[in-house]
Amino acid sequence: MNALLAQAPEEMPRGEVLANDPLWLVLLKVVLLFGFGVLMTLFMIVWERKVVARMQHRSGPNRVGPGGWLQSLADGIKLAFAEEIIPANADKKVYFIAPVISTATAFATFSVIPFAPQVEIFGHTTYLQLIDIPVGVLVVLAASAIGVYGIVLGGWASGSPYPLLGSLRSAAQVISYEIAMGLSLVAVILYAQSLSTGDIVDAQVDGWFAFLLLPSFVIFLISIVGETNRAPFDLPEAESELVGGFHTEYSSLKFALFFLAEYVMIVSLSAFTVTLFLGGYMAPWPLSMIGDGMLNEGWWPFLWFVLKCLVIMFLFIWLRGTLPRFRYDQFMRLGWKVLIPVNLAWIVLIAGIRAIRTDAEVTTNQILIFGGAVIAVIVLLSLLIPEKPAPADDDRVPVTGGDYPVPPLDLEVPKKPKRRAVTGSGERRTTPEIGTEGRKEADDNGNV
Amino acid sequence: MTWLLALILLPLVGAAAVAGLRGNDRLATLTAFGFSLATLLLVVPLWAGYEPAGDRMQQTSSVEWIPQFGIHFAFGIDGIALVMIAVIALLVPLVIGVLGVTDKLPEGRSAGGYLSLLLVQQSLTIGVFAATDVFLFYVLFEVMLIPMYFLIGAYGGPNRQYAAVKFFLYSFLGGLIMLASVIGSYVLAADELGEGTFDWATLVSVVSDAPLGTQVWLFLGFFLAFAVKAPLVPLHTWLPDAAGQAPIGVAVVLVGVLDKVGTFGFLRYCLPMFPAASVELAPLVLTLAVAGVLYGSVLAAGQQDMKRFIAYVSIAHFGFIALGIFAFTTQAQVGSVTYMVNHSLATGMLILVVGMVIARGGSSTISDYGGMAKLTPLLGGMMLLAGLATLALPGTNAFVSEFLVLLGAFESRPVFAVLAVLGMVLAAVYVLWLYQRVMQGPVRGDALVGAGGGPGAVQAPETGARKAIRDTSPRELAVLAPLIVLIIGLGLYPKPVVDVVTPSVEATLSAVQEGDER
Amino acid sequence: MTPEYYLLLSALLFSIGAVGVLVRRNAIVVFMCIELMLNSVNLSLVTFARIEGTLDGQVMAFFVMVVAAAEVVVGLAIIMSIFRTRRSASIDDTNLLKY
Amino acid sequence: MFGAQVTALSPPSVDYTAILPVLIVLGAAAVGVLLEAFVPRNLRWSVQVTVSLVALAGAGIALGAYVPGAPAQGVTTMVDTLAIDAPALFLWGTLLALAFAALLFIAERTVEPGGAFVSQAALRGAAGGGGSVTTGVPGTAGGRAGAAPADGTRGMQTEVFPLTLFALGGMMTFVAANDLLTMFIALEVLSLPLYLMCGLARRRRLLSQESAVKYFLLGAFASAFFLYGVALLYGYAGSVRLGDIATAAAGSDRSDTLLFAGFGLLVVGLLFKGSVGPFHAWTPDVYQGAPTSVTGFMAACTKVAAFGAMLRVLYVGFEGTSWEWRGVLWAVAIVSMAVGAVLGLTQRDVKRMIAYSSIAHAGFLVIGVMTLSDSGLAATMFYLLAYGFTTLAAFAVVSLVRDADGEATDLSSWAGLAKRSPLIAGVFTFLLFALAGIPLTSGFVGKFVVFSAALGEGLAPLVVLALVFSAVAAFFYLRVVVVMYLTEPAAGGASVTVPGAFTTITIAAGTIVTLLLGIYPGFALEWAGAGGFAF
Amino acid sequence: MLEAEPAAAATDVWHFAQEAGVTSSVETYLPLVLLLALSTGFALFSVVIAPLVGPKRYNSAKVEPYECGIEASPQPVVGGGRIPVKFYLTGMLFILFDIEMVFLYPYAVAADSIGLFGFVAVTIFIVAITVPYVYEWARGGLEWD
Repeated sequence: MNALLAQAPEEMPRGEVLANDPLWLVLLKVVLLFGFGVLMTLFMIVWERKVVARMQHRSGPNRVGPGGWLQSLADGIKLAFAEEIIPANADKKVYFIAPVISTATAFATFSVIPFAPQVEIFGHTTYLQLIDIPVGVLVVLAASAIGVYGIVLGGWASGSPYPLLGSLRSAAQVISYEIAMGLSLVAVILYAQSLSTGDIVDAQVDGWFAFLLLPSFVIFLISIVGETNRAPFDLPEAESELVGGFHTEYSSLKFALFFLAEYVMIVSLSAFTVTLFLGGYMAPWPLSMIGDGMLNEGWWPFLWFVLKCLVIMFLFIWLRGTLPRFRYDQFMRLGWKVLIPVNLAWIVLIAGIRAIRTDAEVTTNQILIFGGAVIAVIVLLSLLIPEKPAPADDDRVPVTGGDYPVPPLDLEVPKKPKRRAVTGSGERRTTPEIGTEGRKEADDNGNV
Repeated sequence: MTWLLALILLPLVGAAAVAGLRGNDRLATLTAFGFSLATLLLVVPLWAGYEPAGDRMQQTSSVEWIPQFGIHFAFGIDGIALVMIAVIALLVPLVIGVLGVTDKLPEGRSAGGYLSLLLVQQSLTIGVFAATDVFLFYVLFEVMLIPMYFLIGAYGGPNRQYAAVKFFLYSFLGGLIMLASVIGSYVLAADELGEGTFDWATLVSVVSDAPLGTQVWLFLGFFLAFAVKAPLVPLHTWLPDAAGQAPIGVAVVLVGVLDKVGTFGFLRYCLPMFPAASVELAPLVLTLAVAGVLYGSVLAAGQQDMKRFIAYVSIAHFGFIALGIFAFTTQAQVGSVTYMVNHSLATGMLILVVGMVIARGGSSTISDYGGMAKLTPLLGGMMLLAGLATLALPGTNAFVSEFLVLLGAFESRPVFAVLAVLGMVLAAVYVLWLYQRVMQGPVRGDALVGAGGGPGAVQAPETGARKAIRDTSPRELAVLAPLIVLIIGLGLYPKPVVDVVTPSVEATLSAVQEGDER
Repeated sequence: MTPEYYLLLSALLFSIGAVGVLVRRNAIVVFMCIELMLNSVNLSLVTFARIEGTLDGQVMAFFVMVVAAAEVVVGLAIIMSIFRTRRSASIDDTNLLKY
Repeated sequence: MFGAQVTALSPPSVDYTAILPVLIVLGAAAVGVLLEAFVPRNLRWSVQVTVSLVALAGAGIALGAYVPGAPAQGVTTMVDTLAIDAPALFLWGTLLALAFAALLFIAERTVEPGGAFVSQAALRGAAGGGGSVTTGVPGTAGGRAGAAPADGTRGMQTEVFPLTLFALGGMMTFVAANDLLTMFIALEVLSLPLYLMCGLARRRRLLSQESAVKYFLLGAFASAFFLYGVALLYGYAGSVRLGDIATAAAGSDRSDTLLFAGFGLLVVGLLFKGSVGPFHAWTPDVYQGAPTSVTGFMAACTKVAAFGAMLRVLYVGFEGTSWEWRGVLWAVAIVSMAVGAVLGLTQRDVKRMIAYSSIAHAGFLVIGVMTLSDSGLAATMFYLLAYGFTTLAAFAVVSLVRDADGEATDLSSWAGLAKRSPLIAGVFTFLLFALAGIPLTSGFVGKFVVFSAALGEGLAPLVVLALVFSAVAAFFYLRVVVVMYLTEPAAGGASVTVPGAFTTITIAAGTIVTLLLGIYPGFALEWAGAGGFAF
Repeated sequence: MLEAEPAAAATDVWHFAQEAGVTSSVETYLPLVLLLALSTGFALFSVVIAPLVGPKRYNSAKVEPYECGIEASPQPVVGGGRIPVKFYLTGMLFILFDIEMVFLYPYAVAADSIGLFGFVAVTIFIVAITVPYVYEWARGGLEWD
């Protein structure tokens, strides 16, 4: 960041530049962003199908449009004219609002992504970025978190078990992986010294964070896959277990909206990844050498940015094509017992190094010793943790209550007092109030 | 270690000793009796060592207790305290003496508990009379309730719980209000002297200078507590219940000594500390006092229960004592103080005798008796004597005091005096009427005749056997004897008590006067 | 846009929450009302921080968030336990004690 | 972006020796959680008890070591968020002593087989489906089945020990907090564990859980008020430091609306915690429903903490504006005393009765707080010390009186208790007398010092009212005594379980302290009067 | 550690924020609002339009909850107990760590200016968070069976 200030001392901060945008420009950007999202979605759907098909030695969609590239568009239009079915015992309002939430928030994530540095648009100098606020990263996190509401509410409002379970799963998994994701951001922020996406990109002029903070990068990748409910983490819509998952009961355009939201989310999170770890719009290393960074001027960076995004998106597709779906417990274990602890350890490590570097003048090997010590501590700590409590220990808190999957609701309870009353005659002499208390018990339980 | 401290501690030791012997009633009684006799003996040097002409407080001793508030364990006696201490020291052994013969505890209760409580009561009461630190006085004043509460509540008659709780709450409330005044006087002193103290003498000197308004409030606080203790109408209602339900011995201590703490408090605290207020509020107090006299004697007429009867008569007498105290003349106050003593003796004896009657008849209802003197002439005589003493026949001790009170009251407050005389006459009449109803005439009444009576009740008068109801046993006579002696003796030669008391009373009065002149 | 409006809004939210606590009978709803109150406080804290031109208020808002979160955890645990025991989250059904 | 520009901040100075006791307690609590995780269950109880007690003792030693050398006017540390001054030290000592006794009481396992707290199996039943009656409410089901809990486990949930320590740590911070934010955090730190502890009773699960829910909802409600008060005061003074608020109020050029609205809301929160006056609604239910040991801990320590904080807030923050709010506190004090004394008369349940008595006592304490004088400060703190030990011991005794169905708290089953076990009855009578404020007990001295301070400040009418109400309250204490001594034992009444060593120590400690402070209060008064607040 | 931050420095941060042009006023967020409005409008439009353009052929089987043809179980979530506690627990744990993040971000931003002290403080903070995490792990709170 200091580097940035050094190279461009007179440059106005992005915040002000963007604040100076005239309204028409803002509107233009908004429309463009929206279009970008939709286009990328349409493109990615087809691309995904083609790539996966290739991986499976099929040819994939090739009828509609040139090379079948309009397939997804056709599907969308078809969906628009499909009959929509609203389950009888759905909670109508929520049922309708859920897909809207998902979609809106998915698009909102684009707002803080810097697609390119200063460019000229119709003679007006600006950044290719909607807004640059000091808490840009949080906007993305917030949007992706709110997006979950769409899924949860949708599943809940369908009034049907499969969607409910699907939505619960997706909620659980999204929040679980959001932690991993958020924690891996800490490292980035620590090095960028800012929460603003623009500054984060600028901070990567001398080295992408993907190399500098490899562990964070890896964890981030894994967790965005979980965050987007994509294979191999697509448990909320695990066809084999939950039919369609949270959107089982959705049809026609509302289904399409969920679909759209999911893919827009993928696109935007890829863009986010690029911004955080892959140097954003900056030209990759060999190219950046050409003509002392002429490729980092004007509209070039937008190209690099899109390419990088495509790489990440291809990664998504690749994973789906390659990996089988996780079992839910494995998936949760990965999230809670691997990603989070590693992340914490990593944060402590780099924070320590950085703190020592800035605070006390120390040599590198001292840092290494310190880091080694920290790692050792973490390792020892993790050794302390038992992998699984011994089954003999009948003392562990039975958090799941052992009732998963769920028993039917209408299970007959109040038989108990009757049985007591029958046998009660024997016990009455000892404890007279048993029978009556037993009955009272039953209504204490809210007349089960 | 002054005699006084010994006198306070000895009963406590006795209580501890007796409490040990729960199982063996007889041994417990003997031990307790021994201790109480020893206490009584200790009074002799105390009395002997007291020079009436000497300091206001004698036998003083003081130990620091709570330095932050200038509180001390300070004891000391003046004449008034001395005579009261003497009275309780005398009454307790007598009370213990009648235990088991006259006084039957409810079944299932051991004498040990009763006696130890009684001894604790004695020690606390002595402490209350002897305390010269206001805080200490308050503490003992309140703690004194607890043993009495248990004595009534655990060993009393059928309705004892109600009586005990009523007694406790009345006195406790009064005490708490007094606490406010105690603290108030302390705060006054603290503002005056810089650092606060509870020393009686100091407080008197400081508080008596306070402006009238303050004095009145503080006075009322003390007065209320004492008025509850020495039941002045309308705060008297606990006494008939308590005295009626308490066992005979406890009733003797209660009416004989405990209630005197109230009148004692008037003399020791209300008058010297708040002279102006006392003078200011004297009419009120006197009205209450006279009202008490009339009310007590009138209600006494209606009573069916002998103990309640005595209680009401005592209410009348207490009104009379208060009258004497607030008449602000030397005679009247000397009269009152001596009357406190004599009333204890006379009423104590009356209660004891009544107890003996009840023990024989198995009933405390007056109408259950009649012509008892025929069966028990001696007891009849005792009752007559006690009755005469209560109504202050010339020749009995009470006469002197009552005469002095009236004399004193007449010069200052003739109207009240006249009314009071009226009440006293009434009371006297009722006492005689009681005697007449119980003892005179043909033998009648369920207690003595027929099915209603106890195991030893006689059949109809014409069939002879009259053995069942015995006359007073030697032990009972022995118990009554000292009282008789004192009643007659002090009646003929009251000088010792009067001499001891007079200087203290004069000191009190002078304090009032100069306090009032300021 | 003057900060006073934010203060008014937060006061309004707070009152809504308070009223909700008093009138609603479902434990979860009551609980949510309490959360509403806490968050309205956050709003006013941040507003005051803006007025004062210091960051203290915002820092406080952080702490309040933490506390609110802790309350959520504890509260959910308690409500859930009784809920599982008696199958109802209505305060009126908790009738063993006088409310 | 911000960071690079800001000149490196100087780390705040922390006076570690001063706050060592708190650090020890909280650290021990954290350690306790880890122990829960790793110690095998059969050892857990003993290990936890040992650790907790050692921690408390250690904290006490640290405190004792610090006090002699402590600066007279106290120190404020951690950027003035904590003020360790004479009152704070006294209250810390009180809290530690009370907590030690309470912890022993909590750890008792012989009176209720396996301890008064829900056993693991019971928990599993409760957490698990809750489908059937028996697993849904194991405690109640067990409660019916006589002395032994139905689930048969002797295990007890040892989480209660760390919870207790956390609560204690919160209390200690609470009384030393020098700014309102810290105070709020401390308030939550002390409340949240208590909410949970209330719900852990082994017997009568429903009662216990309901009390927990009520306590939680009302408590959270109150703390929200407290917080809003903090916010308004921040808006008024631009700082939440009590001293700054005082200075801001002194130079009053700002809108007093913020000040007094904030103050009102703040005090409501505090009064709630102290179960004062009109904000007492939770007290009887929670006291009755919670496990008796927890109730004892709450009744003793929470009151100390709440009033300690109230003292600090009023003395440091709002002394200047006292004439504005005293009237309100007058009303509060009167209401509290009236409610406690009058409603107490109608109670048939001993625990509820003591709860109402605690409300009445809160009223007396408010009087002490209102004095705003050094003597009042000392008096109030002494009262807290005395009351804490008395009430703790009282609850410990209550936990001993049991019948087939667990604790027999209904008054009727106490009839003639003195016959069956004169000792316990005597102790309880003594404690009741102490609560009633009869001389030679700490309760009397407490009342005396508080009232004399109040009279010194010219609160005479309040004092008289207080005396009247304490006479009224004496009636229901006396009723218990009557029931125990003067009535014949009821058939199938309760009997007194022989207490284990722990409860015995608790009762003994409580009784001895009550007696000691009643007979020789000098030293405690001296310590309480050691000095004023630092800010 | 944030509360340990002296007010003076806090104001520094504030002023710097001001002159750095980080005007966190409402206007700054206008574009975001616009974007949200656009996407919401689009979504709402399609939600509304769908029933109008689509065909309607009523069939009672269609509107039943889809459970692979088996007879439908009662309405979920009512009556309680249908949702495994596990999910609540995950939610609580999430809150725990979410709060941790909330504190780590400001630290990360200001890390360089508060240096070693800040690092120590945040380490203590992380450890404090880790304690209950370890507890839950060891007591099986993280097991999905």
